[in-house]
Amino acid sequence: MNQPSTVDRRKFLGALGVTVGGTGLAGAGLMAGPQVVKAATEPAKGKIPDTPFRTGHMTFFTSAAAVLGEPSHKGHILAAEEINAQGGLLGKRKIETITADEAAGTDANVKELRRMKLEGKIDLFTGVISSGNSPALAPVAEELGILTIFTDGCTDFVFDVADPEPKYVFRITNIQSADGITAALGTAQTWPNVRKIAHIHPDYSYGRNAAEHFTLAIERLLPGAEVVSESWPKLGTTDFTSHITKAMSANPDLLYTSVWGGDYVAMYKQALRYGLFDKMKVATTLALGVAPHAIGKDHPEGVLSGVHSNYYFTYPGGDRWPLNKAFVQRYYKRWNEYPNFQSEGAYVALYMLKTAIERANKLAGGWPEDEAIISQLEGLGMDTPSGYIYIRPDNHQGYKDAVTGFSKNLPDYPFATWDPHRVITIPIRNITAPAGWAKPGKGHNESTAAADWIKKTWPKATG
Amino acid sequence: MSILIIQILNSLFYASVLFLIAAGLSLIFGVMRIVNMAHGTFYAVGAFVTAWLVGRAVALGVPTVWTFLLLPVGAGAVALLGVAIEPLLRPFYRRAEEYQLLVTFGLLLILEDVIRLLWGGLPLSADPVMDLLPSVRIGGLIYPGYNLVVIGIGVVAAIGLWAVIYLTKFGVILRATSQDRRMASALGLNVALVYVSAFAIGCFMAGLGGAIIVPTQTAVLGMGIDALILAFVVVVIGGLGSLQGALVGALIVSFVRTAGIQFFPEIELAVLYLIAALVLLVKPTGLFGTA
Amino acid sequence: MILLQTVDLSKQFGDVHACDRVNFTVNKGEFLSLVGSNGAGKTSLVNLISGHLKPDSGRILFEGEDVTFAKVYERIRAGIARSFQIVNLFDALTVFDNVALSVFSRERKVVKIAALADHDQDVRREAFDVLGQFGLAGKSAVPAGGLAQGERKLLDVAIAYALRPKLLFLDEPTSGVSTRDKTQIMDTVSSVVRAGAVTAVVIEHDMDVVFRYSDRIVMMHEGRFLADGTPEAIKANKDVANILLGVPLSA
Amino acid sequence: MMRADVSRAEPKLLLFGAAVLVLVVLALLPLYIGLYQTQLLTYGLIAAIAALGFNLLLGYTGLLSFGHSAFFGIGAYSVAFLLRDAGIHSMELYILIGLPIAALTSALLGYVCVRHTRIFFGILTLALSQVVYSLALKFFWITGGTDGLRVARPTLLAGMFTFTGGGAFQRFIDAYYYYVLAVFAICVAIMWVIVHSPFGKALQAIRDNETRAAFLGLRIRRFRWVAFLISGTFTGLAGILWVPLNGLTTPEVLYWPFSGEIVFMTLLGGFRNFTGPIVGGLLFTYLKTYAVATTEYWQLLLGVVLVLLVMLLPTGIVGAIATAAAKLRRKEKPA
Repeated sequence: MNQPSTVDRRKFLGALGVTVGGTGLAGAGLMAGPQVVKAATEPAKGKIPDTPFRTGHMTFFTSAAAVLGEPSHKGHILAAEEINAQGGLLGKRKIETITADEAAGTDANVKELRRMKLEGKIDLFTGVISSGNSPALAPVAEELGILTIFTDGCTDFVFDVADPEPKYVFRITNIQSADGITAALGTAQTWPNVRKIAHIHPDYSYGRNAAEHFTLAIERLLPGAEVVSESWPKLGTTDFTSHITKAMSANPDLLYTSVWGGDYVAMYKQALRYGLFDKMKVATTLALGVAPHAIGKDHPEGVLSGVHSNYYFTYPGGDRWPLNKAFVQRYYKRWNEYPNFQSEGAYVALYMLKTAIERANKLAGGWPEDEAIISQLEGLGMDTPSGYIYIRPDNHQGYKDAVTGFSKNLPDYPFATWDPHRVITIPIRNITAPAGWAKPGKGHNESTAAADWIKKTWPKATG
Repeated sequence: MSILIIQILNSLFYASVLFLIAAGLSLIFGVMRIVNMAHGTFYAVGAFVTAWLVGRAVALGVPTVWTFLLLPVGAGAVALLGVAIEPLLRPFYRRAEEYQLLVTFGLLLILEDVIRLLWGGLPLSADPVMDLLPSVRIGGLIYPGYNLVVIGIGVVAAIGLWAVIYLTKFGVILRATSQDRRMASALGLNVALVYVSAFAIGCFMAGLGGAIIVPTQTAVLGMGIDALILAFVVVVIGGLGSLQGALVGALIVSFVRTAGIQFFPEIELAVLYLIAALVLLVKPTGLFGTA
Repeated sequence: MILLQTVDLSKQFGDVHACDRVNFTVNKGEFLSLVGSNGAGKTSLVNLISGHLKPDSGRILFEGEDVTFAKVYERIRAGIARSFQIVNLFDALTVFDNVALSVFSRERKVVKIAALADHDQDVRREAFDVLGQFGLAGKSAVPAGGLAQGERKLLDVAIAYALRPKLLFLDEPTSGVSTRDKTQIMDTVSSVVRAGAVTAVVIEHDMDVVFRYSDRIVMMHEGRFLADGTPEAIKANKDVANILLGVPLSA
Repeated sequence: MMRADVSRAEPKLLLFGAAVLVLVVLALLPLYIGLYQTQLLTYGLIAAIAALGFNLLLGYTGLLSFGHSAFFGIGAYSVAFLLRDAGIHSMELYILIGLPIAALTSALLGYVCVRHTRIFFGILTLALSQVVYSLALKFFWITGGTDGLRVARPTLLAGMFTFTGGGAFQRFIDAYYYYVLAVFAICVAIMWVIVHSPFGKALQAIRDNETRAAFLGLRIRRFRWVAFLISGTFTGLAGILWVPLNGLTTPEVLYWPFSGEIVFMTLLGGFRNFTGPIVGGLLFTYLKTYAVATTEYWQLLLGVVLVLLVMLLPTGIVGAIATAAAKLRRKEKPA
């Protein structure tokens, strides 16, 4: 497509399928997919070894990132226990898990992954939260032939550049560029008059990506909007006061931030005391991404509270989507806390693997080779607690409809949650580059395929 | 305008905490001639202990007003830790500097993990304390009253320490010992005792720094390592072993840092280290150091 | 023939005159002793000339060249070397290396980085030769830290001597050793120095030693020269006697 | 504390024989240990090179640098830049271009740092190394910030060996181990000559007695500067070799605690012995790896080891063994 034209914003947002409300799975095709927790109906074909299936799970067990990352491990364990209760994979192989603390640093994580495979003899590598780590780990997994399903580490960079033709590496959560774009759509939808925007982002790939794609989308949705202040605290910062003051000094209409985990908790508390929330609107990509109980009741209402455009445990709510209700109940029963999107991602990852293994077994019998499992994972689609998820064969990336919401204090929970009536959902295909779109360095030099796609195809909105 | 005031207050807030840490480091060096690499971690311990105490107190239903009293308790705990650790260092006072650096570096590694062992890897917060005080209006903006208290504590600590060192008999003894250990013991001073108390005071300062900052932020692993390096910059600029130096150094570092975040974020840290290096070159003993 | 000459050389510490307008000459080939009570300024004078201290005023001429503000290494190259009152060795290095380093330094070979020190036969020969002259050849492989006091004293001189200086300052080469060692050390030192035709200036307290070995004796007191002459002349000098006996000066 | 025997002229033939033996053993090892152990050993050899360079300053010149992470990191980052911005893939070119860069930085920082000694030298090196660190941290678009820069496997020996496709990692490690071993052997030989050269002796003289050294006509500051330069360059070389093995470089290797680790390994082996840092570098690599793998509290473990080391074995493992051996010899033939 050539020069993007201009269209009316409402039409535009409509065309993008942005819907607000709590009514259900907008766009999520309730098409028949295997259901997550359905027990393996018929017995496995052929001879299955009963040696344990060893998985390595790497996530943040320490540091401020742990409040976001540790739930990944809990989701993984829950799924493993459920599967083992049914006798294990293909009814035979019990899932064993060894863990590693992602907080050790990227260099150490690379070393640890090699150790897990070469000494720990793992069959599956999973977890990984930080976008700083997945691009370093993906190539290692490929070269050592480790079947890998990242829970997160969702930067586009992994499958755009670091591992452009993935074989062994998959990723379950939504692609990162969707985060910034979702926040932008939420902003344009809710506060169309925003013009002056201040940014505060963690100084690494996630923050940079979130800033870039938000701005790209906003330029088209809210022409004339400008960045009036930028601040890049390093990941793990505890003192945001100077950054907050800097943002306020530009008196913007909106603060957009991708600060996450314990860092966000520290930041919103400090922002409260500096009266930031009274001075401007606030849009985030990951505010409620942490383990839900980590956000206090003191969190202001009406903040656009992203969950990595993946999942928040109250949505799809009630009985509209039994899968979620059941998952949340089981998770709460096991851990006495509510899941976050990492929990759901890690949980689903194991069940997708299970499904792929069973399908491969049906075809050939016996324990399937990694190659057979991989070919089943490619293109696999299924219903999960968060809705319908589909793994695109070309880039091994899991896609599900993007969601975000607004913070609200409900009596039902001892922490701030989503306003059940103001959940924004966007069909994922409308905010991500289609399959086969040129990757960076191949025909364009944008940082991501998504960025190039937006620049080339999105019109400018008016009104 | 009010923004400017707030940024200045931010800097003063940061300076008072940094001063507490650096002054302790400087005092210990001044008296014992030891550069304590674990000093930043004492600051972290102060933060964790305090956050933990406050957490327990709130859980036990203690009225939050009283949690204020837990700040000095947290600092005191660190002082006790210092008293317990100082004997460990004694064998090294006469040893080459590299050994002193290394043993305290080892201490740093140990304490970092002891913290993790005791309180786990998750951040601890103590914000009930902070919410005790209302915010104050500054122009159209508000500023946490608690932060003003912290600034106040910094000022009081500076004056107090100065008074102890320059007005009391104990101060005379401290200075005498720092001048010449042998002479001091010849004069019948109990050097061992002087050392313990100096080390304890140094630790108390660091602990207090951690105690007063934790309500405004959270206690996280590694906070000590970052703090140490900044404290180093402070004492290098001000002069190892000099109290005024620590004060001026802390102010310089804090204001440069704030300005850095506002105006030159890319080189915010680099500038600090360069200032330190520059001072070290022009005046190795720092702005206020004496040989 | 004059080798070294100082002109109104002065150095003050606070209000103490370590050297007060000192005019000091050393003639080629002589064995000169610098005497005087403690704090008379002997060592200060040597420190000024060797470059260990910077003078407040005055000039230092060595072979007619002004070396007043020359760097230490420049003076060494010019031919001024010294030993130290408190022995100053490289204790971790072997006796051999201690001396060899002087030779390397003098030969400008000390910057050699791609050659093994022990493989330089010329230096090796010379170092052993020097050690031999000082009777230390037997100890060449011992770390200098392991020597007896007397030997350390000798090695200290040997290190300076190995620089083949024209003018050699020896700061109390016999301090802190037994009387028997004293004579033995001084015999060795004086014979080596004379054999090598090196001009020597010795700071010494023991007057017997002084009178026995010196060609000329210079007496310092409170930063000034008090007497200057042959041993006989000095013996005859009353003030000297008084000072040595601790009697305050008349006039 | 124990006297240095660094300067004792060893019976060279025996020494040479021992060295060759060790080299042969190292060369045969990969046949008996697995892929993982081989790559770990490669890390170890690289650490040994870093420590070897570092010890020229600490052990031989008597200067404790707390900023050697800067040179390691600069070596590592120059490789990353050469790959990304110049599209260079050859290990030899990495070394040929990387070394001068490391040397230049060492020369610059050294020129400033050698104006001080003792604690001031330590702090100055620390401060300047952190300047480099903070730049790498903050200039995201150039350095990738905390993400660091990824480095693909280079070709070895001017393209004779390339590593792509299946099993590439295995093949790379098998070849790269010997590559590093060769460089390691060369470094050891060079360093051995340096410390036994007149220059090396002069450094030790300066370490033991600065004043007297000056009165041999040595220009102290220059010697320290050159020592600093060589030391930094060796550590930089270690950084260059480390990147392809690690696959990426992050500011972690520029942060001051990594300088602490270099000091640690050197002390572990013993900084008063030539072989000390080599042994230390290898040992530390295994110590840390298995500490990290076995306990969440590996820092505690390392800390305790370090403190005990400083208290009980101030001369390090090699130093202690040397002393013990000396005692034994004296027992055997009572003089």
